[in-house]
Amino acid sequence: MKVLYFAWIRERIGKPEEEVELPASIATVGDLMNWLKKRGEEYAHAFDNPKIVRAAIDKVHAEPAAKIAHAREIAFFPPMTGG
Amino acid sequence: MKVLYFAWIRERIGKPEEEVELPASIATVGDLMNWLKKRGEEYAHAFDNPKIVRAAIDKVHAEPAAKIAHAREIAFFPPMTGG
Amino acid sequence: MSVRITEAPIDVAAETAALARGRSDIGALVTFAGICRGEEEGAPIAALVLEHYPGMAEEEIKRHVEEAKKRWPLSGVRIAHRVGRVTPGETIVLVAAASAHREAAFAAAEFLMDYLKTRAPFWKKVERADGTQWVAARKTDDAAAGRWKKPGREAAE
Amino acid sequence: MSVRITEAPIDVAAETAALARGRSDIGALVTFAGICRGEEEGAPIAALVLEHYPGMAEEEIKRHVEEAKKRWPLSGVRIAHRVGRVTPGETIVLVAAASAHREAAFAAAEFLMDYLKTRAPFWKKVERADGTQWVAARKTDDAAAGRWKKPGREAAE
Repeated sequence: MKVLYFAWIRERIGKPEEEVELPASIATVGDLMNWLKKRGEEYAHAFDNPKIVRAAIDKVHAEPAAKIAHAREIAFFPPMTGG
Repeated sequence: MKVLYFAWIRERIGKPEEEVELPASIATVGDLMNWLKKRGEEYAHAFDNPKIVRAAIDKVHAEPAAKIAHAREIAFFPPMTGG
Repeated sequence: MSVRITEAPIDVAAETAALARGRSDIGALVTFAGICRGEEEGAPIAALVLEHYPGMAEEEIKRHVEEAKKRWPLSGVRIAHRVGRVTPGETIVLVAAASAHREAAFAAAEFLMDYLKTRAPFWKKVERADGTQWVAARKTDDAAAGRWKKPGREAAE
Repeated sequence: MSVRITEAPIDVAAETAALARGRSDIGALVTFAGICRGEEEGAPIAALVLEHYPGMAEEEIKRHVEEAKKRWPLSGVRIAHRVGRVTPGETIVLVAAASAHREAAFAAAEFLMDYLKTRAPFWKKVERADGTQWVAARKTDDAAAGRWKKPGREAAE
């Protein structure tokens, strides 16, 4: 599965995207975030305040409880500041 | 005193403005409208529905009860349709 | 602040450029252009002919611009209104409001348009192939102007 | 409907002209331009650098344009959003909404801007002489977007 990072989440993790092999236990966006968080200091830093992290499944906004089965790409990013 | 007419009120009366000598009994915008109404058929036609006629004293919107003493010009016109 | 009544076509781009020129504090610019449509009440029109009360029209608009500046933090306001004959596709009125933030710019532009429609002394006549007719005032315009009588209006209402 | 994300400067006049070209049913055109200010939080800035999520940004904006078209009778909508480095005075975002009447054009432009601010995947970084900093989301933007969740919104509210 492809995981993308944007803005300061991308900067903290140090890469814009990566391919990950997920254990079968990872069912939701929230599960994925918790799993990523344990991958190292840079991830822990990026997700240190999970409440403000937003996510999208296949380019559509998704809540932490959203199921990620069959997703092609999951993105994590801070609150948006466009416009 | 100068009286001005606009839009279909001007067209019905047949002139854009005129000087009038008012009797002392004419104190308000409403009095003036009633007085003008009696000046002829064209005026009666212009003011046949006084409720929709708007007025201004010296270029400021005025209610029928507004006093016209010391005014330089009074204007009568239909509801506005600009913008 | 610039309020202009003109018989010449309104150049929207030039008006808005004038508002922003040399300013670095403008974060939001809202522009409203009222355009002459090719049809009124389902039938084609040749033109609109606009009459105004010279002197009062400018003063009345300026009074409302002053009121808008009291209500919202505005960096600038520019209004231009056509009079005379206006053909379909041409701009009848332009209201541009600039502010640091969008809420103020949107609110001020709407406020000014609502008041222009109901309080500024302009009258439109429709010109068609078979004659002319004065445009009747819309009741919804009075209602739209009336909503500003409430004290203030917050962005998050 | 046109939704564009671009690294090149946005030509507001050209965008709005494209919206009105060849149409005679447009009576109201509301344009919002979000402009890069020369200061943020009281200190001068050199530029804003905008990042976006390619693909999602366009789709998310288009979804909101479709929603706006369901809510209001619109003749056309045009949106352009800059990405990359934007300097003070340049337009960051342009939203133009056209309709037969002004209420729909104003409401749609505001609705689209409120959603763009809170739901479209763009992120701004401030570039100053002494470094860069990500812009924090404004709480008032969430409140502004939230008001559209009420069913409908009437012109005379």
